[in-house]
Amino acid sequence: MNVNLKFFASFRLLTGKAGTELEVPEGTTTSDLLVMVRDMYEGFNEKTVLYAVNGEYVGKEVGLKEGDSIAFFPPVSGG
Amino acid sequence: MNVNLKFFASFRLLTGKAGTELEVPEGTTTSDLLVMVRDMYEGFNEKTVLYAVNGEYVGKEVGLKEGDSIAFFPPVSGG
Amino acid sequence: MIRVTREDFSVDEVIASIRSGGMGAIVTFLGTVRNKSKGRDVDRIEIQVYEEMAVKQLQAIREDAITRFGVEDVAIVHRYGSLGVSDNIMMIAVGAGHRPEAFEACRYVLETIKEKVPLWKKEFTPEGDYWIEGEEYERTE
Amino acid sequence: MIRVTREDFSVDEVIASIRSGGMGAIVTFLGTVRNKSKGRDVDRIEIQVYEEMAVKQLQAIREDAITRFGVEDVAIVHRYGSLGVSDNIMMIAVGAGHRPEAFEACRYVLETIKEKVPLWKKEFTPEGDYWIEGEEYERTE
Repeated sequence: MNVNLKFFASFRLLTGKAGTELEVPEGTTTSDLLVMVRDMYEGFNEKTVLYAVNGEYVGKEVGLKEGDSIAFFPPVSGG
Repeated sequence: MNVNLKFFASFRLLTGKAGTELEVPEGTTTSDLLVMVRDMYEGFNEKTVLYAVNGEYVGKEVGLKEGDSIAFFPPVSGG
Repeated sequence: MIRVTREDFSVDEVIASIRSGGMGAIVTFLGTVRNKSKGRDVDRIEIQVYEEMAVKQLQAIREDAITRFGVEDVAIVHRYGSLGVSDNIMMIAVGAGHRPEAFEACRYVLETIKEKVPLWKKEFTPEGDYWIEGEEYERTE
Repeated sequence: MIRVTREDFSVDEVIASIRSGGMGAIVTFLGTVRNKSKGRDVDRIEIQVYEEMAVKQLQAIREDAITRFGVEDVAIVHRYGSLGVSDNIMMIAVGAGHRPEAFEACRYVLETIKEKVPLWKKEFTPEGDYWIEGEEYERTE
């Protein structure tokens, strides 16, 4: 199945892109995906990674489904 | 010597005036004046009285001089 | 900026009077006329002021707050006269490098005004008119 | 009112959007671009936002604050894009019956935004550009 990855702030710099589509096995969870992304992009390992699925913060073992948008970003700094 | 009394808020209602001139003996202090005012105007006794001399809060035994303005008022409620 | 006035004010203008490049945080308190007070409906209020003394006190509070909290600047505007429900009564604006001291100084200025500055509110309600004295109420007629 | 926008805003207009007769206290936090950050001069900043998520998060924070503190209403506006020194970054306005809950809710909303809402600041300084991540800094080029 395909999911959409989004990157923000310094992660956009690390990955060189704002987003990409990725094919992942059925049953992939958020923590599985985080492992994949850490392997795909150098520099992810040393950083604190926050993530959200379809615009909501979710837990580590949430199952993903076709078409989900998963955003990866560093600790926020608005306000 | 003569001093000027000023009254605010409910004290203006009690005294029926915004202010008045009063002749007092040389050497009169703020606490002497408070006793005089309490005698002059009914209702002053039951109330918390704040006072200021020439627009500044001062202590009880401050000596007054000719022309001083002494304001009497209840606890403030601005803000 | 310290101002004691019958006129209404613009929050944007008061903020503009203190805004500077050293500020990352501007905390504002705006007091407005509430339609209820201790269970009574409020139709309007009147504010009386001992103006010369109020201005001196507000200037002293402003300077004290700047020194005590290390904030960049403080503006205080307080109205007097007759005010309707929802009207602006007063505002405090505190500009600081960072948010903690901006919040603390704003609260301190407000509490000190409520304790020391010679201004009094009279509330007009369907049950009568009340001078507010500190946290107490007195029926005036 | 929740707004995420490139445009500047008027504090008076945002306050007007929440003002009501039940309010006696409106506490506003205005964040502005400071000319210094951790000892470096700041020329300008850029704010990046994950907009759909930020709007959802801000709506949830607003509703939570209203329930948690019993305040009347909360408005939040946050800008993104390029901002110069002294420019408005964001504002929070909290209207309540009384001042304690207005101050507490405003502070709570601000701290929660800084923890949860997907917005990031990049500071442009003479020494380089830095993404700000939480309370940490990273050199980006």
